[in-house]
Amino acid sequence: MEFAFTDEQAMIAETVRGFFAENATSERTRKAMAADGIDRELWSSFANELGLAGIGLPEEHGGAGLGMVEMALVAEAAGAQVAALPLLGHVMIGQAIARGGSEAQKAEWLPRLAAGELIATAAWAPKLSVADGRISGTFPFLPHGASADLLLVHSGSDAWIVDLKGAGVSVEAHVTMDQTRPFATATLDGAQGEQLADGDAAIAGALAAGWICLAAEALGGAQATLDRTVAYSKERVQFGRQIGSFQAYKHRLADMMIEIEQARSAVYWAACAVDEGSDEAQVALHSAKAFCADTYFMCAGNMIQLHGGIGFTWEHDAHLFFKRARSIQTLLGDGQWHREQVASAVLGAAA
Amino acid sequence: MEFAFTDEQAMIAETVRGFFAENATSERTRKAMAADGIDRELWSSFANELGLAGIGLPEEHGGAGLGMVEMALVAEAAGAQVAALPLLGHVMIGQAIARGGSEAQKAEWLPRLAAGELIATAAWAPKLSVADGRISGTFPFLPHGASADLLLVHSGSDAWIVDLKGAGVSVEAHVTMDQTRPFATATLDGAQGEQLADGDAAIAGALAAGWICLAAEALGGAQATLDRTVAYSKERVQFGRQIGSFQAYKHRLADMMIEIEQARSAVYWAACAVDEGSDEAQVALHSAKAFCADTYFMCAGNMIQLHGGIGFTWEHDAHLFFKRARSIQTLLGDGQWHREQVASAVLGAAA
Amino acid sequence: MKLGFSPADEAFRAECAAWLQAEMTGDFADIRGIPNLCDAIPRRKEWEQRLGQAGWSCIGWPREWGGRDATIAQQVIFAEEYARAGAPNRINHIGVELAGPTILAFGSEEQKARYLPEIAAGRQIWCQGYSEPNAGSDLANVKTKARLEDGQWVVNGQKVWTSLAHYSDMIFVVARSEEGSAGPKGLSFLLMDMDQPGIEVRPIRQINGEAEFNETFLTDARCAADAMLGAAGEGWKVAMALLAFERGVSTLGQQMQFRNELDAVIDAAKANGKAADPVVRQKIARAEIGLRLMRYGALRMLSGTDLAAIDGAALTYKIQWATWRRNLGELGMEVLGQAAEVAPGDHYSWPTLPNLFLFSRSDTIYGGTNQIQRNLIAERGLGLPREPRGQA
Amino acid sequence: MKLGFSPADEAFRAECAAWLQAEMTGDFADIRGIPNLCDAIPRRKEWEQRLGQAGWSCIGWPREWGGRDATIAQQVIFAEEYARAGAPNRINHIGVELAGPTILAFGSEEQKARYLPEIAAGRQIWCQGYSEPNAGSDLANVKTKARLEDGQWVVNGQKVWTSLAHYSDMIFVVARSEEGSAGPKGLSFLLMDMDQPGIEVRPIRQINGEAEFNETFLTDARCAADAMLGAAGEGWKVAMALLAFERGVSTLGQQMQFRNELDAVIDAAKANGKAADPVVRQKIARAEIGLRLMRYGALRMLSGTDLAAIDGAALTYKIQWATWRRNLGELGMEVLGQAAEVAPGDHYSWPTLPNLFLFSRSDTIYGGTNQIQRNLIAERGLGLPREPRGQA
Repeated sequence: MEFAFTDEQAMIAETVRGFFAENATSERTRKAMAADGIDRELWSSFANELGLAGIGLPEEHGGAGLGMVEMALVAEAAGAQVAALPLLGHVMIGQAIARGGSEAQKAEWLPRLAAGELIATAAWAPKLSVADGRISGTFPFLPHGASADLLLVHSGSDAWIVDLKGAGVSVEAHVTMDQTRPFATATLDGAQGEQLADGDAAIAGALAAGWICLAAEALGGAQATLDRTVAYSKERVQFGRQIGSFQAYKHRLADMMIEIEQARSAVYWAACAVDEGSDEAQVALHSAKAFCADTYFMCAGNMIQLHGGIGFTWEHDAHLFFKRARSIQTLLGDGQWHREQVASAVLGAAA
Repeated sequence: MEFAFTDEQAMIAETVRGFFAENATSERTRKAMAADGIDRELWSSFANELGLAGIGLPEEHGGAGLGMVEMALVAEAAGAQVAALPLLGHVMIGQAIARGGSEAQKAEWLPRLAAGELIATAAWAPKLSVADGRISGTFPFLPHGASADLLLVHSGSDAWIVDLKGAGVSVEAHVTMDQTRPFATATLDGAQGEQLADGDAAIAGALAAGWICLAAEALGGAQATLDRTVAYSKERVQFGRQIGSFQAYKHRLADMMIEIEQARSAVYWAACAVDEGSDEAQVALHSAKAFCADTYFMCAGNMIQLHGGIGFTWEHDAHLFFKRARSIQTLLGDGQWHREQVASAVLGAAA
Repeated sequence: MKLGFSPADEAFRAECAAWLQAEMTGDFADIRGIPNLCDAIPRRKEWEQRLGQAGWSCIGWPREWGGRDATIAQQVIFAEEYARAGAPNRINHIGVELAGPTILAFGSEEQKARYLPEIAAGRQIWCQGYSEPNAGSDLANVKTKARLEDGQWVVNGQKVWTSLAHYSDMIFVVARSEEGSAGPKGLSFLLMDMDQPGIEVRPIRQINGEAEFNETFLTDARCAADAMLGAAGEGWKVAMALLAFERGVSTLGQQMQFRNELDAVIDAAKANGKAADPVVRQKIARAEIGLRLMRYGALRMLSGTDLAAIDGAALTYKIQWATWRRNLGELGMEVLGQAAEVAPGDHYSWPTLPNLFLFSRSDTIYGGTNQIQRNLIAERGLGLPREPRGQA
Repeated sequence: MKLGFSPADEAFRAECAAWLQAEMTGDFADIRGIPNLCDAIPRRKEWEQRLGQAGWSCIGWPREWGGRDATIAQQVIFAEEYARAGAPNRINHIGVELAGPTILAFGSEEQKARYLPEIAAGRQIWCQGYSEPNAGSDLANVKTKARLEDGQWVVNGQKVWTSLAHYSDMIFVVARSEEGSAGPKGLSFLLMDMDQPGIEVRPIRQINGEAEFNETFLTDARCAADAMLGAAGEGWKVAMALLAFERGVSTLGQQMQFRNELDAVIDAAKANGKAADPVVRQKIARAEIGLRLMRYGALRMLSGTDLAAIDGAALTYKIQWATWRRNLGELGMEVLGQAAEVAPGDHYSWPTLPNLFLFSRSDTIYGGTNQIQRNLIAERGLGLPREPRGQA
């Protein structure tokens, strides 16, 4: 029992923080927002120079052989800069294949995913029909869906990979509130799906990775809103005083820190629990997703409020955090749904 | 349209505030708490010297002929002192008879109620069985039930008055969290009930009066917790400063005032709406009961918190407000139930 | 205490409702229900001139300046019927509700005659020059300077959050007219023409993608020596009085807009099934109760006779509605779910509820942040010690 | 980063669990699960002496003073198994968790030898003399005076909220030993016998009807010149270090009590049908999540090596648990409904959940109110300017 980062984990954290702070600048992110929400140069450096696209994938297939804790470190650092990166679909499909793919499927897909060659998206709980391995259905709210090569879909205990550039697929891009992760709707009309060998394992792996990714992004984002607001509060003078000297302002920042510290426990508890195969893993995942998303939203809202007028301008970055926070709240199940899962675990299923 | 007190109403308000502030002292209330929760001398002065027991009752039966607005003024002032007075059951049974009794029933009961000769309690939504006008059932949580002479019970569209001193009645007193309004359980075993002529009108009148009474008590109590805490914050010095000079403390008091001002609108909106027979009356009643109870509880909790250690001693009066607030939250339907009634009005009935 | 309206009031209601509905289904049907403050400006100017012609523009003002001497009850009724008819938000609300009443209170007869009939006629649109980049919530820290030169005030400085400045005819500017003065002393309240080379307006894009607010730069901007309300150096007093007018009858009209927004949430919940969710039902009930209590709070506030007096309902009103509306924005998103995050068209522009969610973040900031509101409530309402100023 | 325990740790868990469960189903079955700190004191003293005899009293201490040199993981395990076995809350928790560690950190060898074995053996119960009537949250404002006279400290003053003082053997007292000093300077940290004529204890009845807290009056109370931790005038430093020990391993044991309280709410909801209410389910889920996160926050805090260092998990822990527990008290009442407001017997005494509701109002006050906690977090954790002191 040692609930602190190892030296290696601390080093990864430092590296990725530095990488995103240097590269995922507001200017570059805004450029990506005006296009398809992906900073391709960032994605390329991320995958190729740092080898981070394979962080949670097995070494024999080109990955780094690390676990959810390390993946969370990466997502936390990406979230802290609201980086325009197709990370969510990437980690979901990667874990789906790593945990539920056949050896052949792993050998086919994982090296390409680890190399960042493919952009992926995932649909959760869709309605679909399947006939002879051909899939039909409409899949809305696909993160980075208009830019994705691959789609992970699942239904019941079955999971498939679909080539979004293939036949029978049409994709419509949407203007999305969070422009760093725009949604698209894919319509499949008898598109060829490649079924993963162990659907249950694939789905469990994908969801765990997705929830941890979102929770960790939220943690990083929330901490960034706190750090930036603290810095602003020491610069900005009103009524002849640093605004950070006003007790009400201080207490609001303290409230942010109180929630963030719990969010930090939540993310790494969930990541550890998954890595260690703990009985608590499901409760940890639902707790982390629900709690971190709410924390981020609260903090990002406070960031706007505590910056005053400048905070709700387009020019200031506060709205990037705020919109990302809102988007994380609803992605892969909203807070009420996740809390209901926790309630079911302690109270039994709902009536 | 003039949503302000008339001169007469302002005069009643001033009179009752003075009366309760002078007579319903902490010392006298604590004496009543150690007994059955009724300050009988206070009740006697209230009824006989001030004639307030008949405030909402018709003049031809010994009442003052005024309405729910005036009754609310009285309850607000009583609540401000957490007075140990059997007001709730009194106004409920009074309005039940005034609105749903036959002329004979009015003539029989109202003068005695207006004179304060009888102490009453009321049971809401009970299970009971009736045969030949004889009632059987168990009625828990009767406010001031162990001291009451009369019980108002209802079921469906029928309402009865039961003599609690009569045959077939046994009453068990309970130690109750709010000692100024202790509960009792009455067990009726074939007790004689006097059915009121118009059950629906009686029940509607009783509930409206009960809800307004509780909401108004809550308003008065909440304002008192604010006033007392403001006064304390100007006296108490910590860290070399009046604690009321700390911004976090000021903002907490401001938050109390924000809620209280809404509670004030709620009470008098509901009272006016009932007096004027407005279409909005039901929504107003549910809004007032739910909102004022929550406001009071929040304010009373803050009173304890903002007094520091002294605030959670038995010796200090903060706990009297706190326990009364808690009790108002659950009496005659909790907040969730009342909000569900509002939701049904705007959304339609629940699934 | 009485909530109902008299028969005479109800007759008045019928009269104005009939007129408003005729206009909104007739000549002005094209701008009925238009939601924001930025669209269809020329048509809305025509509409406000129609209001002026028919005597419905500023009904609470004295008849001599274009009003009707309407009672508070009549003003309440008109505000309600105006919103009920779907008449668009007044683009000149600053002129009608702030500048006008302030001129009525502080202006000379000559000033009243010069400005009030023009405002009432819908021919003169106003904006406000209060906030500055370093004096957001701190009006006493105003840096814009005014000096008297050749019988004119010459003004230099920068104002911010001047909403609607880009189509306004006039601006009132709080400026420091005594050199070396500090804090609330030495300020003056100037009434300036927008149409002059010394005034430049730049839009500020907000988080919803729109630009309702502006920065306004004053560079040797000028007005006549007598284009000032109150005496030189008394601008603080005038500015504070003006803020009190924000709590006037217009709040009732604003509430009708809130009603429409809450109804949009209710309709969305009914349409997508969330109306059956007990958790959502509790939240909608809270919003409904909050809106009703705002209405009755406003009626309490208006039923007092002295609008400038401190009373609890008035003092707490701003933070109440701003917080309520921000919460409603969040509730709307919760009810709509992910669908709310996708814009209907191909540019960054949002329908009612997502736009409410984004724009309402500013409600708790402009016109005094929620933090400033709590200071005011604690200090003015409860008599607690004032926050100390630091060394500027 | 690892949450699981090693096989050696699991063996340790089995050992202590076996011993604890044997005791709690054997000789001490009569005090198993006893909820409060006031009942059955003589039997609880016997229990704590049994712990001492068996070497389970202060397992994190060095062996030479009665401990086991246990690792943090072992301490976590013991705290969990202790609570799981239903062993009663330690009546000497102030001796074991605060006085002992502080003596270990600041005491001379002679002081360690004098006090630590007695505490470890369960023979010496301690209470704390920190707060005063006018220095509730403001320790620097201590007025209790100590003067050196004939080789003894003579102490005069009044302490308040001295929980369990009525059966304690020793008290540590923060007193002003330099006349004319103010603020944190000139304080000393004295270790005093309770059994002397100069110390009088008066119980304070709380809102739940019980009296766990006391006022303690010191009137020419005495202790030896060397019954002091740290040097004269350095009491502030010692007192601050002691407060840091409140965030030690005992938090894990405390959390097992919280677990029991949350389970009581869950059981009540299942029993009366509220468990089917979606609104209640959301609240119970929030409580469950909060408790889990407290556990992992505590493990993060303990996995650091320097307990006195400022880290976010430690700095925010007090307000987290105090707020969580107060909210749980309210949730328990909500779940139970009116039934919770009726006491089971014929005097003013409450079962677990109503008692939690009432007593937890003190959690957000003692040991630094939530307001003080937020100041500390903002100032120490975020580096924001300190609140200014006024003129005393």
